[in-house]
Amino acid sequence: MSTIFGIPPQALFGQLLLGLINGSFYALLSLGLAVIFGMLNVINFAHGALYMLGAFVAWLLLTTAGIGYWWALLLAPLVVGAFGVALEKTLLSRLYKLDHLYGLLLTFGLALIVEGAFRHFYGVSGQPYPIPDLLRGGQNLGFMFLPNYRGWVVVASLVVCLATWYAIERTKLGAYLRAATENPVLVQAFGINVPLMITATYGFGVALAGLAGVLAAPIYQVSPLMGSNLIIVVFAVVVIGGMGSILGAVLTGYGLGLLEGLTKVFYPEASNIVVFVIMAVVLLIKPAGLFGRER
Amino acid sequence: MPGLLALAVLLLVLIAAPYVLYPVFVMKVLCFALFACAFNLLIGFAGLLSFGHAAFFGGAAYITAHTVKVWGLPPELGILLGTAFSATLGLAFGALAIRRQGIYFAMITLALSQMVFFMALQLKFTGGEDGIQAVPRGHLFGVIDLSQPMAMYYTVLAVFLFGFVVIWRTVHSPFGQVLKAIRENEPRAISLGYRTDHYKLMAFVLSAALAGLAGGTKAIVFQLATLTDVQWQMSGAVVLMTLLGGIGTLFGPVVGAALVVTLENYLAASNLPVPVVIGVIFVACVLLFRRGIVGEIAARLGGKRP
Amino acid sequence: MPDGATVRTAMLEVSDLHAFYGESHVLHGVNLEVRQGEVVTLLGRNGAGKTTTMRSIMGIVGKRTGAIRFQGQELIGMAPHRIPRLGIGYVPEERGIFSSLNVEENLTLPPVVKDGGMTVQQIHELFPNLQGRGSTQGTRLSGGEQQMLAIARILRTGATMILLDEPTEGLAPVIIEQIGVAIRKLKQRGFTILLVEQNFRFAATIADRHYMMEEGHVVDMIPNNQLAANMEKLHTYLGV
Amino acid sequence: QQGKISGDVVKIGVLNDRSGLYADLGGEGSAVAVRMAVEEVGGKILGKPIEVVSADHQNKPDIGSNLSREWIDRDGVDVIVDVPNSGVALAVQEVTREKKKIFLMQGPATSRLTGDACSPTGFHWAYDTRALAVGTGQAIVKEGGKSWFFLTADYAFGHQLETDTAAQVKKAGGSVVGAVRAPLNTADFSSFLLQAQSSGAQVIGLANAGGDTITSIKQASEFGLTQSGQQKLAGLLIFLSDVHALGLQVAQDLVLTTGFYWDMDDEKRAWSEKFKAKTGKMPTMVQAGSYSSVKHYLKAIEAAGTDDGPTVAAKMKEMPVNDMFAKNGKILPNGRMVHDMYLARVKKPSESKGPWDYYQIIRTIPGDEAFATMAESGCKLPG
Amino acid sequence: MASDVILETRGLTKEFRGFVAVRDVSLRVKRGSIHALIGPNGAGKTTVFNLLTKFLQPSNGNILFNGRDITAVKPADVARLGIIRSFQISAVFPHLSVLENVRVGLQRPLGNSFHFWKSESVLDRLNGRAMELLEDVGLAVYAHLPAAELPYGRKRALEIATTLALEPEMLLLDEPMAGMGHEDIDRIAALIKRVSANRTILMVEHNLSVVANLSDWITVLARGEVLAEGPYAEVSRHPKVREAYMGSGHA
Ligand SMILES: Nc1ncnc2c1ncn2[C@@H]1O[C@H](COP(=O)(O)OP(=O)(O)OP(=O)(O)O)[C@@H](O)[C@H]1O
Ligand SMILES: Nc1ncnc2c1ncn2[C@@H]1O[C@H](COP(=O)(O)OP(=O)(O)OP(=O)(O)O)[C@@H](O)[C@H]1O
Ligand SMILES: [Mg+2]
Ligand SMILES: [Mg+2]
Repeated sequence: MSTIFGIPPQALFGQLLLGLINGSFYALLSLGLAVIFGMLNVINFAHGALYMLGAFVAWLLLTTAGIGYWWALLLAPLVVGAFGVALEKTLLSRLYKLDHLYGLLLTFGLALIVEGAFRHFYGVSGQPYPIPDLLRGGQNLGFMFLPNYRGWVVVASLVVCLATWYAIERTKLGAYLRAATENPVLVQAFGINVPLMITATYGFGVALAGLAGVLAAPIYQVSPLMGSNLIIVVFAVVVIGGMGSILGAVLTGYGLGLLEGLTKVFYPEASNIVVFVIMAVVLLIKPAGLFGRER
Repeated sequence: MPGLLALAVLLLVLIAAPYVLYPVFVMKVLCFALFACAFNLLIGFAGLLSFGHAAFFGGAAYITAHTVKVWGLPPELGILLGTAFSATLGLAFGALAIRRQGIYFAMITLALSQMVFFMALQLKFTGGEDGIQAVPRGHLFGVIDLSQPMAMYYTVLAVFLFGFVVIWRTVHSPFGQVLKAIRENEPRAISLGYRTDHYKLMAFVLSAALAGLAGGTKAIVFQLATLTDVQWQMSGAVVLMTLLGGIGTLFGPVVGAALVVTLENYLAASNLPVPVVIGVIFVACVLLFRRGIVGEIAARLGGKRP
Repeated sequence: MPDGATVRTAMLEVSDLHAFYGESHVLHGVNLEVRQGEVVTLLGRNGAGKTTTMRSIMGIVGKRTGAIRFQGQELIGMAPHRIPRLGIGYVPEERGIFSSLNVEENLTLPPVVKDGGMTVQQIHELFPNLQGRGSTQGTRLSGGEQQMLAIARILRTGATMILLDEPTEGLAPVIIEQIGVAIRKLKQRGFTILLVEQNFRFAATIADRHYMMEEGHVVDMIPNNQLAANMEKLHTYLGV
Repeated sequence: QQGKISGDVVKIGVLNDRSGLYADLGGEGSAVAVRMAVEEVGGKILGKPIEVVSADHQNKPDIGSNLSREWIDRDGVDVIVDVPNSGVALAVQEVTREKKKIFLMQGPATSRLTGDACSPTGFHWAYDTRALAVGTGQAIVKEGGKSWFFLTADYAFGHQLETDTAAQVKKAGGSVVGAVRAPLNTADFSSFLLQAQSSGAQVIGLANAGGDTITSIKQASEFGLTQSGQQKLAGLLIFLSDVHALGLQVAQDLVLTTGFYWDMDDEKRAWSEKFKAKTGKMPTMVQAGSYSSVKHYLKAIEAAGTDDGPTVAAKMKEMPVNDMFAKNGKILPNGRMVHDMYLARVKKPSESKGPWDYYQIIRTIPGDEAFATMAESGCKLPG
Repeated sequence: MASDVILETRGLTKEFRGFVAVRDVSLRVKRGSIHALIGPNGAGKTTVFNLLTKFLQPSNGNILFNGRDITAVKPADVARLGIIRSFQISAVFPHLSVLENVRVGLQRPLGNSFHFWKSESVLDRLNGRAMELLEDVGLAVYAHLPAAELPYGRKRALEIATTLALEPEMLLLDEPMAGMGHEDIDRIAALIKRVSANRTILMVEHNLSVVANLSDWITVLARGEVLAEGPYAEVSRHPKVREAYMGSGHA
């Protein structure tokens, strides 16, 4: 059998496909981060915690109310979004006039609280969440066994990412969002309800994290720590992609998922740091990130 | 000079502290205070928020622990090597990170330090999850036996004071003045002929080196170096200390470090969830008293920054 | 009262307006009136409170008291984003071009609030500099081009009352002339304009009346046709 | 020395992870188990009261060493119990060695604690990496699982577990066909599992711990690794709490080694039910071990008539361990408590009669086989 | 090197993604003169400034300063050679005091700016000179106010003082009068006249009376190209200049 760098091509395809699945999560999360950053100029450190919250809400719905996956897919993002709206209204909105770093610090504190609270009540070993019946089993693709659920994750995230990208870049909304980031007072003076828009955006970005959480629940353990480990990688993804570009966030998310997948085959020991190495290289060559704009 | 007065008071308190408080505890406070002061040099006076300072603190701890334990170097040399390592690392990270500002800078430093974390986890000499344990304290300059608690204590105090004075001097130096100008308006500073990247990098390296000094010293005090020191939570902790005490004040980080360390000790023995309490304090600081304790006091007294 | 003033209804009435930035009290009881179809200027030295008056009308200063009535509706207490929807357009002093938007996005950003605004084509005729620059980042335009863009985007919205804060700052003489022409055209089409100007000579060519501001008060009002007779006063007010 | 209790109170400090990854396998449960032991002796020993304090080391070695130092120096703590996380345990071992206090380890895994890092007053009770390797490695080969592939957490602990187990596998006549090193805290193991799957090995050994183990087991089930029946998962470090978290649907047929299971005999059942009444959960081997070790410790004080560390340690090593946890357990000079270990298979949901009915014990591994001898251990203490 | 041309550009060109902002501009600025650069909005004046100070990299062409080719020199180093600019939108250090703002300028030539081990009191000897400069621009009374609290026009004056602090051989002023009231305009115009005694000034300005009064030589840019050059009287009669820039109102 012919090989590519000593790896059978089929194994390689398998790994690439798996990378794409991971990339789906990166893309969804960095998309949410990018939307929030674009609008509020806040690096939402709590993003990982809210992703975790999404998974937990799904789990709680299932275990306490018997509400299954498909409803959770709708309800959990709504709950997380509502929580985000509350956070924005009560806490974040007080910081807009200050240095953006305070937003980062505030959300960092929030992340600690949310994660800590769940740790306190549910421990860290995590809770099991079953794969929905409809998506059990998998397809034998010849080169690998693809669980149906993973296939669904790729499709769902692609659809959501594209829809969001379209809504933001191809409609007026995106221009409002970007303009309001820069000069909310003036945009207000053009007749746009900026506070509402900011709140809605934060709620939406956070709901995306919640959605990613629900999608992740059946794959990973529903654990209070699931977000904090992921979030730093997603930060790196966002730096590589370059802030201010929705499409950049999405494409980089998928791209890095793929690259990481390859690393796991060729040099697994480095798969944890490959994203950071790429980040360093990108910064050297293009300080603004691959799709970013120098400001 | 209210600043000098405050320094004198601080000095007296610290000289007397080990007779009243548990010396190991005070040493821990001192190490973190120095770490926080080093961090504050960057955020408070150059406007750069590093979210990856654990890399310098913990990196130096590993180097010091390794050189002292495995190579058998005397403690002072071990700490020096740790500091040098952090300064070098600071040079590399700084050169990358200062290409961006603000939040980007924070995220880049965070990501780079995460790289150091994974290296520490995977490299052989760091001992992975176990860390480097049972590091001998040894004899300072071959004479002073550091296994004596008081000898160790006053050594740590001396290291702390050295670091603190360096920072004090830096802030109120011609260099510090340019740093402030750059923080305020970088293009203008450039147009006046300042090569701003060099200044920022210099500040970054200084800060990294001092953080390394703190980390190396801590490795000798606790006789170990572990992943805790390089984790991103450590970077978060130092931000909290500085924020709590007062960003951009000289004494703030010291006060903040003392508070956070006390709190962690106290919480460890209670049933309260530690991260939640720390998180609440974080949020409260950001929302309610951004100037931090020392900053707030200084503002109340109506004076300038101490 | 000057010509025809009484027949036309008051479009905007400001009475006893006080405004604050935090602790500092900036406007101390401003009174003025702009009638339908008029061009009125606010003149005064740096810091007299002209910009603050405009920002008060738009509802974007910290705190304000008194009364601001637009076509009979009270604006104080109204949510800031609703004020422009009544048909008031604002061109800020600092231009407020968005760097994250390109020229076209900047131009089409403010929502159309009334029919009868200018089309993009008409705007390009008015400001040829903007033609073909649609994809340039907004703040990459030259200072003067940014000023044109700031005016242009309001003309698109169909706002019937336009507040222009120092529209000629940083513009080349030819362009200033063009803007004068444009304002006159707008006036013919029935727009009402409140204008802040340092460039007194320019103001004199287009305005119906001039309000003089000093230290947060309106201290005088001079109809344009009585300017010549009042040069003395103007000297003391403006140092011209 | 006779009849002397320092500070007129015996203070037991339960130091463990109360909020992190190891909170479920030890945590407050260990403290409860210790209190049960204290209650059984009436809360008093040699006429002096026994006190239990507990604290969270947050998995940070420096916090752990600091806390234990303070406990001993300022609060007069006489013995430290549990301390999961090998890194923290190694740090605490240094402190207790220096201060000559008893250290009863349950949670930590590394056999270094009775090897190169052994201490005259340190006791390693419930299990260690060597016992796990022997149990799972040798026993499974004997059960027919000949060819192995390791999924290893890429750090010292994982490497050690892999090397130890591989050695046992080979010793028992099996073979190792490959291994892949996954970084710690990997969120997605699918690539590695794919490699394991295509290796064709009969047994996939999970040389990892905590969250990594849980995630890898869960995803193995998702990718249908075990359903085919050709491959078997062997968890090298798995606790009852992990299986509980995973659920039987996912964990079924997993093979693992444990030092304790509640449903093995009446004595264990009775104690465990009492424990469950207090905590709502069945005990893990760590929690049961905490109970057992404190029980033994108190007995030794009684016998020695003092709570002086080295004296009590010597006494403890003299006496056999006999309680619901261990029968005829003996303690080696290096502090290793030698007792039987068990190879268990996780039941299928259909086999389980209800909550906590998780394991089927398929083999008993005699203590002498499971644990290293004093000579093998590498401990430099006088034996 | 005492040639009478201090700054020269040859075929300077700047292209932004297909849009040519500056095309083949050759300037010669005479030592000791006040040279005005005027032109309609978007003509490329600020871009030329950015090119001269290297805030932008030219697409084509060369820049010579005192006969030396500085086309490849970095911005901070251009400043070190003695070309200091002011910005079209005022640029001060907002939270430093007015005095400290000027000192930032005075400090650089001391060469101690990296000395983190020295006390900042070594800078106190600059205070006298700083106050003189503030006196010149009428800001002495505000010396200890944070720069942020100055009204706009005064910030511009402060910027000029900071610029002068470096004793630049050549000053580039981008619309120094924009946004100033009448009195301030007169003061700054007088100041510019005064400081021009021993240095060269290149200035962009739309206020034609200022240009007419101050400048020795004028270059008119339009659409990135040089349209005309000469003294004011001559340039202002140029029909193309009138059409492109001055309009009918100015004679
Ligand atoms: N954000 C602010 N905070 C505090 N004070 C302010 C603020 N903005 C303006 N002021 C003060 O309010 C007063 C009036 O300012 P305003 O901008 O209305 O003046 P103006 O007449 O428009 O002047 P100019 O001709 O310079 O534009 C000034 O004294 C100014 O210093
Ligand atoms: N970075 C850039 N990207 C694209 N176009 C640019 C950029 N910078 C400047 N331009 C364009 O180059 C032209 C010249 O701009 P410049 O700022 O030099 O004009 P100016 O002569 O200073 O005008 P003003 O008097 O209005 O300030 C303008 O049309 C502007 O839009
Ligand atoms: Mg104004
Ligand atoms: Mg310009």
